[in-house]
Amino acid sequence: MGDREATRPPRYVEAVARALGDELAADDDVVVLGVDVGAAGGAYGATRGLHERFGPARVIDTPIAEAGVLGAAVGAAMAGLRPVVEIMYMDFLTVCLDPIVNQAAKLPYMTAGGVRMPIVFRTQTGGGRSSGAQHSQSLEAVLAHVPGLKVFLPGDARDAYDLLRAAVRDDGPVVVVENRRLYNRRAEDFDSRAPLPPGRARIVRAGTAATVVAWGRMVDEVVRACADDGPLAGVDLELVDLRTLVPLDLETVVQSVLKTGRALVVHEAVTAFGPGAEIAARIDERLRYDVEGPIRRLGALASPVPYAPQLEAAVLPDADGIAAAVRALLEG
Amino acid sequence: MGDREATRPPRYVEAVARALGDELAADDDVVVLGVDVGAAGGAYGATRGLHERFGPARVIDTPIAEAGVLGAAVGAAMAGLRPVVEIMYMDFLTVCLDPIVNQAAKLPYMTAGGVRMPIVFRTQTGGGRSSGAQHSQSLEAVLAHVPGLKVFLPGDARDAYDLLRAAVRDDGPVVVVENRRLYNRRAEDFDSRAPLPPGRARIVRAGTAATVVAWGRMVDEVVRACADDGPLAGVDLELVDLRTLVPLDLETVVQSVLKTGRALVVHEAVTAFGPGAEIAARIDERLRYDVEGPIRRLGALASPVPYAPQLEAAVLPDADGIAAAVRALLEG
Amino acid sequence: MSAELLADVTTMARIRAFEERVARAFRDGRIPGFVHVSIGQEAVAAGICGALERRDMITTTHRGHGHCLAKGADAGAMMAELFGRATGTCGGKGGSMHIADPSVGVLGANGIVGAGIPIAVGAALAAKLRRSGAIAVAFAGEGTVHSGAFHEALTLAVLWEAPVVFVIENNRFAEFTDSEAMWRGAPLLERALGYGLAAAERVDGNDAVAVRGAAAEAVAATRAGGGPRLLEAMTYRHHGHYEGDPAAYRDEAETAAWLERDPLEVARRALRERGEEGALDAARAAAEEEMDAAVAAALAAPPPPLESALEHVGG
Amino acid sequence: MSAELLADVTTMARIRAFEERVARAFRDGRIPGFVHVSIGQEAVAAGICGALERRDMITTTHRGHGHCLAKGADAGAMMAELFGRATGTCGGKGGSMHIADPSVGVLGANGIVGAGIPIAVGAALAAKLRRSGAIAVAFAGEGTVHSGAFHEALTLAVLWEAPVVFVIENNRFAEFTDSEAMWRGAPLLERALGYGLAAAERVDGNDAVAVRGAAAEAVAATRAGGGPRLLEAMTYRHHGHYEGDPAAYRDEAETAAWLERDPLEVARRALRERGEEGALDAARAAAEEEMDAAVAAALAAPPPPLESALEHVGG
Ligand SMILES: Cc1ncc(C[n+]2csc(CCOP(=O)(O)OP(=O)(O)O)c2C)c(N)n1
Ligand SMILES: Cc1ncc(C[n+]2csc(CCOP(=O)(O)OP(=O)(O)O)c2C)c(N)n1
Ligand SMILES: [Mg+2]
Ligand SMILES: [Mg+2]
Repeated sequence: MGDREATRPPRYVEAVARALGDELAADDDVVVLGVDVGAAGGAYGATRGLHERFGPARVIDTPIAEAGVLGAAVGAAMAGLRPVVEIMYMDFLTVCLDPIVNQAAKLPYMTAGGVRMPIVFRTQTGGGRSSGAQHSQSLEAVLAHVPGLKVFLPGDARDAYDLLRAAVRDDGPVVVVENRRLYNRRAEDFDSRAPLPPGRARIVRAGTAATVVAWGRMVDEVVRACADDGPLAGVDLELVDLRTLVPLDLETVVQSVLKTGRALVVHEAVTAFGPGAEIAARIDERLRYDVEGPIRRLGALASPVPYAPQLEAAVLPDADGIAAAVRALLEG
Repeated sequence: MGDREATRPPRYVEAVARALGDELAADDDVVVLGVDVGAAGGAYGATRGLHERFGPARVIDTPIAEAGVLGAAVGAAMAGLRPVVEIMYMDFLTVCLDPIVNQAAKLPYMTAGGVRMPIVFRTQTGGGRSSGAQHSQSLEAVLAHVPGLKVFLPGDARDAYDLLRAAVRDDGPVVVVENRRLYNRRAEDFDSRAPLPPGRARIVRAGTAATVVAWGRMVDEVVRACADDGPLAGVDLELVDLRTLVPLDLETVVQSVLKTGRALVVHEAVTAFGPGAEIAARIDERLRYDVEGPIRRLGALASPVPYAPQLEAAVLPDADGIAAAVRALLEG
Repeated sequence: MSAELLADVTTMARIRAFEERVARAFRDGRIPGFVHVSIGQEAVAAGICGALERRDMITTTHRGHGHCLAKGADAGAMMAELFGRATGTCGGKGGSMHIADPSVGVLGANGIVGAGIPIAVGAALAAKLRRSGAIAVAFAGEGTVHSGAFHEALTLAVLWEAPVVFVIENNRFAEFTDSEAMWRGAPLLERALGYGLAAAERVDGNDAVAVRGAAAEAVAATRAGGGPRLLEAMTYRHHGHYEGDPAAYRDEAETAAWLERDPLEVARRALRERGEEGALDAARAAAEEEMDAAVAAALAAPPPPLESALEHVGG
Repeated sequence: MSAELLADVTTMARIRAFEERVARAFRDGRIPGFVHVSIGQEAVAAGICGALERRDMITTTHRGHGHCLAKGADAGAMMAELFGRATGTCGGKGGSMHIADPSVGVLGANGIVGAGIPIAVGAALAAKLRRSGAIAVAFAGEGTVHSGAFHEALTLAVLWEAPVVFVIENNRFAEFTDSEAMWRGAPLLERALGYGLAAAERVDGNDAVAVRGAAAEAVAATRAGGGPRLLEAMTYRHHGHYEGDPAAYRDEAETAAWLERDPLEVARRALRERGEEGALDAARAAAEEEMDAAVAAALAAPPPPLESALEHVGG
């Protein structure tokens, strides 16, 4: 701890808090709202220290009334604030979807640009720890399907910081989907890596054998699979971290697949009608006559997320599942 | 009117009311709930006559409190009723998604079959009539992405009747998505056509040039495009009405595409991250090395649905747009 | 007082003339989609918005034309919007249910029942935090109070001491349902006070003088930091829920009684007492002219350019 | 009365012993996920569910173990569920937050705050329409009353005259937030009556005798067709929000005072007055044994078969 700790790059969750702190400091119109984001510093510490630093008028603890809070945030955004509102678990979108989907996403359009909508919906997902069926869903496909919403899914601390700051600066609505299983991770290159804007994918690992497209925690699972002691050690994969689903950097994906000739999209969301279908279909639409190899998807199986660790592991993708899918891809 | 009217096959909306009436008559546990489903007979007449016939205890007018009503319907289903609850417009799912997604879809699973969930969520969509951005959305992809939900989308009066009855008989949760622009249409073969179960697609039109996969009102648009005076007159299309997205009859689609060599999925939902992506990806996964031709999608453009008729027509797919897409498909 | 009454009469006359033309144009197939007009409820819009300043903000409902006009939206641009023209307040992309004019504080009508209420609370919170001096008004129908949105919005408004006034237009019906049939328990005012609102008052929504009086008081108190409050305005819509609804679910005698109390006629009596009866006819005549011109301009206006369909997606 | 007290003491002792083992097993890494225990709140579960019949139904919350046990769920199967075993009440697929046993009327815990309340209303409606004679109880925390779900559920219950009793366990905190800090306006009971509930009563939630008395009355009245009603049980959780939460946000003196009023100790005093003090120690000893066996059985039970992961999807 102490000095050592202070000079280490921040953990993902600290990067979130830092981004919020920097935005709150830079712009009086930024406010943070949500259940327990204030004095408690957030259920996972993502707002730690902000309440003390910026006070209860700007870092606002709310009752458990998410639909109302999000609706109010929409109104506040139209009236000049830049609210960052937290939905504690992505699963809770079901109780507060209207302000996101029917209001924030549509009002700038329905008013032909008459209103700005500088609002950020922060939420987090992260299966694999027996959180149960109502605390484990990855619902980014639902959001990406709604025109007017941007969807950011930072896969490490660096992106957690950069994408959140970009989201707060955006004059339109952005949903930022964090991953609680990354909250304690540090990006060792936090200080050296150049920030990338939203809409730009990142080649995490260059390779020629096949392209894997991922985001969020699955980026990390692929990296683990490719590690020297991982099940894909020695396989020359190219790994693309999409970082944002909307806007979507299809070009980087396409260039990669042109090079490798095959593609696998990996996500924690359910495969069926999931986000990977769009990526796969877009790749095929662009490259049907240019690449030979298969385009495949790996996501969660079609069940609610079960509680028991063995069952959950059977349902969610992980490094081993990725390895198996990649091998099938290389053979296919 | 009179005799003539009585012997004609029912309109789509009458087929809905008939299915509900038949189920209410057959089983005392069936109840119908929703805003204005009672004395008023529904905003579009889909429950006309039921209140008089079965009384206010079984055809229940509710306040505008959809989340509560749907939650109550979930409880009622667990306690022995078979509720059919109406969400007046599909867009309103945003205010009542939790009972569908986190409760009804998951409770049978979370209890390992300990509860039955015989519940039907009836709703309707139907763009193209300047209903505005909050009354025009086709959100079936959102539902189909949630394991545990079945999703039925009847494309004509015959299916409106058959699929709704099947939904009420189902011991799991089913969302039935009607289309208000079909409500006045009759299926002339209503009495002669054999009922098909859910999970079985229907070949509406056999052909060899290309496969078009559709559901809901888009089936009708394709038929119109193929009519003698339509923009695709003379093109030998095969048209597959999926009828239900969950369960999905991929086999019928695959057999058709094997035959025709190319496929277009058409839907009223937004293309991006839409339901067509899943169908397209599944076709490619199954047939990548078996068919040469392209697999394409046609859905709504990526904007909220605009109000002005010209803009709305520019955004939503229609017979002309389908014709253009089919021509591109045949050339591709 | 007289200046205010004259202003409100002018507003009411304008709303009436506007709505009558909307209803006619809809019947004639010139306005697409569906429209909900506020004929019979003009005094609420006029009295409430009359008490507001330009910087103040409102959110309204599917039945929002009157509120928008009263708050200062341009009638010509509104009419053009309903006709789906490029010159509309929303460039033809919003329509009746999404009509808005943020430049005069109209944050939008809404197609989702209840959705506007928390939006107004948030706008009020922003005004408070930014010390703009503005307040917000949330218009909602009586059918809306059972929704979670109403409950959560009132809870937050009180907790945040947000400068917002909730105006419940009680026109007795929610679509085709008699709202009395859905009501149990204590009356709205009592419940509203239970949330900790500073005040809750019922007012004759067909009497512009009464509405304006209550509104002026509520707005001033709220602006002065007195906390959020609620007004329940008792009124009636002369037409059906939407144009085309024959409203057969209503009692004819009741409707007749309410027509007797047409807010314009109530205003006439008030003007008469002040010896200014002529003002109403003058206002109506002027409004007829203004709204005829609005219709003509809308008819003459071009449709939105096709490329606008993909503009302003997400901001 | 004495038989009931003895029954409730037995229930409380069982809940305490169950929860203590859950907390320990979680600390030891034998229970995955997160768990919210109800230590300190046992009298509410015992008194309420003690007044229910087997056919009656309950919905509960993330803090639901006690309610389930009190309603008759098997402790062994529950423990196995928390351990994620095949023999669990939900075959290991639900877990703590979704524990359920429909065979004894437990329609489920819930991970979504507020979601269980309308579910109970609907279960009650079904009981009424099917004339089963059953009633339903919705358990919820005080932090839940601001949610739209609470508002809509109460509205529907009254409208439908559904035989449901709402039990609000007021343990002062919602996660890390003092619920007083989020409260404005009238107290809960007053607001509840505003919805038209037949009755609303506050009860000492740490006194099993008081809870049972109020519950018996409420349940009987509701079953007799007297309409829905609400009980607010004042209580306190001894542990943090979830296991692992040090609960540093609480006042130590307050916590100490509540520990003094541990429901088991309150029950001891009541037993003593009746000359039956020994019953508590006997109950606790029996419970320790029962729950040790439950843990042992859970530990010995197999994990769920992998194929069960794809069973029961959608019914
Ligand atoms: C969430 C939601 N549910 C239902 C509807 C359909 N709907 C539109 S207006 C309306 C009635 C509203 O009644 P009230 O609030 O009294 O307003 P009024 O029409 O009387 O002005 C309903 C049910 C909707 N638009 N949104
Ligand atoms: C819709 C929703 N919002 C937030 C949460 C996170 N959460 C879980 S428990 C809880 C506090 C509940 O407080 P209370 O109702 O008083 O119950 P208690 O924990 O005190 O028993 C919160 C905010 C949730 N599970 N669901
Ligand atoms: Mg009304
Ligand atoms: Mg609590």
